[in-house]
Amino acid sequence: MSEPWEDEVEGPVKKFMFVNRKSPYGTVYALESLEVVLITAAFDQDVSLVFSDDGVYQIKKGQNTDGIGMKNFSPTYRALEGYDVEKLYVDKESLEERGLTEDDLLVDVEVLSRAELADLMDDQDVVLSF
Amino acid sequence: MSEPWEDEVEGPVKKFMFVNRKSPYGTVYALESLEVVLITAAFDQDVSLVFSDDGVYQIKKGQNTDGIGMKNFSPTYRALEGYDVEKLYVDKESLEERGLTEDDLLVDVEVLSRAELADLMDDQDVVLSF
Amino acid sequence: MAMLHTVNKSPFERNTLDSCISMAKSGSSILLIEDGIFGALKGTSATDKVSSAMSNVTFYVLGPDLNARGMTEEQLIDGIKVVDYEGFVDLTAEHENVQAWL
Amino acid sequence: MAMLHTVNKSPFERNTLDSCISMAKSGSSILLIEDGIFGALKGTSATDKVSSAMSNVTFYVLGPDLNARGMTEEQLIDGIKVVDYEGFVDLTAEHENVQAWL
Amino acid sequence: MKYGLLINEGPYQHQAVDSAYQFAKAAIAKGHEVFRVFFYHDGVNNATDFAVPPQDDRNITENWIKLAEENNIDMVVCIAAAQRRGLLDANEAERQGKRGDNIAPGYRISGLGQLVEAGIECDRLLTFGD
Amino acid sequence: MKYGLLINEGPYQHQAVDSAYQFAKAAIAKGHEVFRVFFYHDGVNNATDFAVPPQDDRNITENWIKLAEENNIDMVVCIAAAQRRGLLDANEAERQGKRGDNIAPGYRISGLGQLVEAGIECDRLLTFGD
Repeated sequence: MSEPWEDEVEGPVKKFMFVNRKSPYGTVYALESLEVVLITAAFDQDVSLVFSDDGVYQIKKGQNTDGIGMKNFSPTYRALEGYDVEKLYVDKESLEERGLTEDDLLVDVEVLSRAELADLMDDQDVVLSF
Repeated sequence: MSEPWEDEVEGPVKKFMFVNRKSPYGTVYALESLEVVLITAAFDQDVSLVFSDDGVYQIKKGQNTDGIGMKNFSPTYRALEGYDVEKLYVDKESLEERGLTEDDLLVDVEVLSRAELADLMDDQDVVLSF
Repeated sequence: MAMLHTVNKSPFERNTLDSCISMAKSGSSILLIEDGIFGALKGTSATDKVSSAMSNVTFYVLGPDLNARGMTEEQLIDGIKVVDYEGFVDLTAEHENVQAWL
Repeated sequence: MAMLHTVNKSPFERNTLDSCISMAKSGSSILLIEDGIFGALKGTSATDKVSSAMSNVTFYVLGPDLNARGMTEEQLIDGIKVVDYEGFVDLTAEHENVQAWL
Repeated sequence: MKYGLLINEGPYQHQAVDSAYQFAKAAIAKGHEVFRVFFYHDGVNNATDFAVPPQDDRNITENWIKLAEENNIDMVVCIAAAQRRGLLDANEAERQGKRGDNIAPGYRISGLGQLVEAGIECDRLLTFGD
Repeated sequence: MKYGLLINEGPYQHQAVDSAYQFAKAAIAKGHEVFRVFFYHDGVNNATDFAVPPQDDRNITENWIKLAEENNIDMVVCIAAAQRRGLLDANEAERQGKRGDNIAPGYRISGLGQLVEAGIECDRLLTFGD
């Protein structure tokens, strides 16, 4: 990955929302979405992350990938704060369907209803879903 | 595609079943599955095709791909008979869920219940699902 | 106008349309493309779900994808509007933002 | 032994597990791998579906995929057996045939 | 309107890139600008110079090249995603000590910053994927 | 037992090829034979010689080469699927007038007949895909 600051530009700040709906490891979307999030933050944009549907599994505690020969990238979610990415939202209904609670998650998040998430989404300039 | 007869071998006949569960055009699986079916028939194997779930849409009449810039490969299903592929089965429940009947299909098929399809599947040597 | 949502997955295969409907605000629009067009058909096990969502949300379907899959306007749920690719472009321009439900 | 079915899709995202269960004969086995492992967990909206299928079918789950996704044996529905890749191999050898539900 | 397009899937396997292409053509026909197409995830595979699709099928890579040339579209291939998947330009090939390169002329390799920039500069950033 | 494996997805985007690799290693460890691995659909992309995955990630193409070499596995890339997607060996490159080739040593290009043959000759033919 090229360093984020290499091609940084000065300009307006837009609201970017990343909607994460896929589980990690089964597909690469979670990992490569995270790379976009980091770059967007490096561009000093207003970044929000939403975890809904199977995306809530991305931030499940206790991931251990030793047995599948893939890299455990979940610690990166903990590093997001250092990039000033602090707006992490989780869909309440998705957690409940999966029998999960906030305690199962490895980062601090705000749990919202779908109606609240819909309001938030409506307020964005760019919405990306991976 | 290389010609089927180029690498034909002599040997035992096995029962091959192809389970088609995906709609055409959205993904390439339906088309590339059909290529395997033709080759398997050219190897004089015992070939069965099952259309279930969105796979039933593969043999929907009236496909017209002019507007999407892709090739309409549905006429190939009609040509299967010429390759001695005559065992075409359709899942009854999948048809019903989609509001379709046998009249909507472009080839002659046998409509079976899931229990009947399960028996058929159980009797195969090789089951491939695309 | 509010948001435009696009759905490209079959409602029989995935939960994508459900998720989209549950997060589409009243007054927003949903455009069904690719395998998503199956959600626009009447007489299927997914029809009721779409019909009831239509009280809040406007549904569109991409004609070229509909025809590719052997379907015509007559098979659509009443009130769903057919657009071509230029109509798709218009919808993205008319709405304030676009979210692709993948 | 009868057939082994493998399912690699999340029961929350796709209809794959449903289709597999509806075509799995009594006495056959279902192995949940990759994102399919979410079907093996208790306390979810998919649990009942799997629990009731267990009267006819034996369920297995691939341990390495379970652990990768932050889950452990304690979270499994009672009666689902954990295997590693060598156990996966054994299952394919012990059963007469294998069908991958993709 | 000024459009940016994000393409996340490769050629033929998924319809995503075809839909994006039809959309781009229509947008241009209506007088809009397609500022940039960003190829991410498996989308980088669309930039291959080595594909030989069947004679009666579309040539996705070349269709984009032609459209981009005629309408001044900036086609950017994500460097990180391309490295993972084996897409290289001449510079990258030399830097990585590879025996050849396979990016078609008309596509350029760059960082994810180009995607964020498209999100900032365009009126609409649309995603086409699986 | 004599195994054949069918791989339908490319590297990194889906876990399919990783699962197949772990399965193959385990089968060999248990004294079974892996007769052939057939790469179809996007699976052909696993055979690229041009990938440069991140240092801390797995190298899927090379892992297969090593496993195949040590255990005499026949790794076959479907020619029709490869042509669509831009995977060429030196012969194909010359025949198609392309400026280079990108199939890694250890993989060979052939027809779908090789898949059917695997189905006939192997005790089990397993599919790994999306």
